Amino acid sequence: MSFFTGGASRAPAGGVNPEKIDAALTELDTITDFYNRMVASCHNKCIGQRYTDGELNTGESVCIDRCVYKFTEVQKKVGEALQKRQAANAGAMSGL
Amino acid sequence: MSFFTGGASRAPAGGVNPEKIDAALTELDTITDFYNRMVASCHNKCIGQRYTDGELNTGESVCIDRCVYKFTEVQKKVGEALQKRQAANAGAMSGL
Amino acid sequence: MSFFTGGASRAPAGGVNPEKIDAALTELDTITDFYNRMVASCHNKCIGQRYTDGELNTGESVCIDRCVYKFTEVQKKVGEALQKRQAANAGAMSGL
Amino acid sequence: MDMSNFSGAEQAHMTKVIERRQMVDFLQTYSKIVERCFTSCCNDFTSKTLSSKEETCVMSCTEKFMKHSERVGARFAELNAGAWHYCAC
Amino acid sequence: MDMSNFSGAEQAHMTKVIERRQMVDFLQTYSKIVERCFTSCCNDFTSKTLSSKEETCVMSCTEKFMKHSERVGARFAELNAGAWHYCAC
Amino acid sequence: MDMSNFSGAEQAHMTKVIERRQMVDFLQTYSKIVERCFTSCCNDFTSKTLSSKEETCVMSCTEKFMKHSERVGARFAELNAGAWHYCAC
Repeated sequence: MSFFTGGASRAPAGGVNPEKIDAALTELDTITDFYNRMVASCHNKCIGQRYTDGELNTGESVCIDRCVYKFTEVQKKVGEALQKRQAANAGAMSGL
Repeated sequence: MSFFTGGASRAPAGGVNPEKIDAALTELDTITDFYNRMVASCHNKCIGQRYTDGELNTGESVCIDRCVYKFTEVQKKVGEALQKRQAANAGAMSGL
Repeated sequence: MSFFTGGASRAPAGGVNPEKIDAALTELDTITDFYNRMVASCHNKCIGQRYTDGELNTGESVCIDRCVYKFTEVQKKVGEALQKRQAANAGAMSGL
Repeated sequence: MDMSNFSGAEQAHMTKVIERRQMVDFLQTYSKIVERCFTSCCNDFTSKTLSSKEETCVMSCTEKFMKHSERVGARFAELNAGAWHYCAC
Repeated sequence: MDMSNFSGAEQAHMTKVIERRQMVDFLQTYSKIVERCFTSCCNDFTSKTLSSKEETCVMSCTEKFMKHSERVGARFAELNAGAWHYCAC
Repeated sequence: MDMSNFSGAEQAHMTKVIERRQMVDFLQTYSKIVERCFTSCCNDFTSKTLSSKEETCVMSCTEKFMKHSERVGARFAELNAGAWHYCAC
């Protein structure tokens, strides 16, 4: 992810600020990762394993809507908890 | 993945076309991803969880051969279905 | 991973040897990957699915310590086995 | 993602990068569908060809997965604005 | 990781790269916790809001995950020196 | 992968990139085997050392995984040519 920054900061081209690009890509990748986990988690919760036809039935559709909302709630709660933790012991986050 | 393209397209070196390299790497990564999922899926289907010796027995070997074939069939069917879908609603593919 | 090398080897900057950086990053990524799998595996083995409070109890703590040790033992054994294999049929490693 | 303070060159660069990311994402989705639908639908390895039952299952599974992920995407987009409390970006 | 033979420029570069990697790792950890705790704690989709029971579960799960991974990290760091028999680095 | 229209410089570049990718793939395979065989073989945490039964299991599991993935690779290579109906490459 930072390869780009590494390379580009030594050779900036035509008004492209590599730090900004890099931050935007981190944001993009983070959102994509969350979205992918949400798709997988809600599939596991809402979609049956028997595939007799390709339509979402009403129960599945309603479940998906609630699942997305609930997953997002969990995301907020976990984010708040991590922020509190990080404030408490700033700097001791990474396991490595 | 496109970092390389990004960087190199501003500084092409010695007859290396970054678009071609990038496309080749995407292909390589795609095949590797499929291969890895095939290894994991066929392991789950064919290899018992009791490890008494390191040899594949006949049942496991036959199962692996059929599994690879079937996995590839599924890949083709899914590919065709996605192509039909994409033709039907071109452009509305990505969830983001 | 090698994008960096690719780019930087054509434009080395201020005494940075891209091969060394690349090797160090591979090592970093490998250790991170092992650590992440260890965290997940030991969580599955040691932490119950009922979350009534946020503390590790004594049983869980002891289990984690042993789990990390045992996981590392497995890592060594697997490493030795792969080395023997690779020595036996050098070059025929990769499935692709 | 807020790109309002991006220069023209930066926006052009991001557009290119995002396009490629979307292609890679799409290929990974393809690959995940294959794995998931194979795992759910194929349990008979007495034959190497797909039975018609397995094939029907794979087709339904694929269609359903796409409809599912589109629905998740639509809901997610509605909620997304306020959701990123911990994004370091 | 042995960086003793790194030049000043190389060490500076690595420090920058490692810092960014750590941020990405952190974001992935965040994302994994959400997935794991959601999966363990949320099984009722008759409502879209988190019940107080689910919320308590998510908070405990998060706290426990962090304590778990810190403990694994501490043990791992103690053992790490001799562990990399097959590292190609 | 068709590299027939690649220049010498492009082929040289790809060879280098592929070599590194193979090393990274190999390290990931190593890591996956550890996770899988640990999960299958180690269930007793009353002791921190591997029992001889666990060790035998890990050795068999590793050997079997490698033979399995080589067999998958061989079959896959036979089928591969016609298989990529949806590859954007």
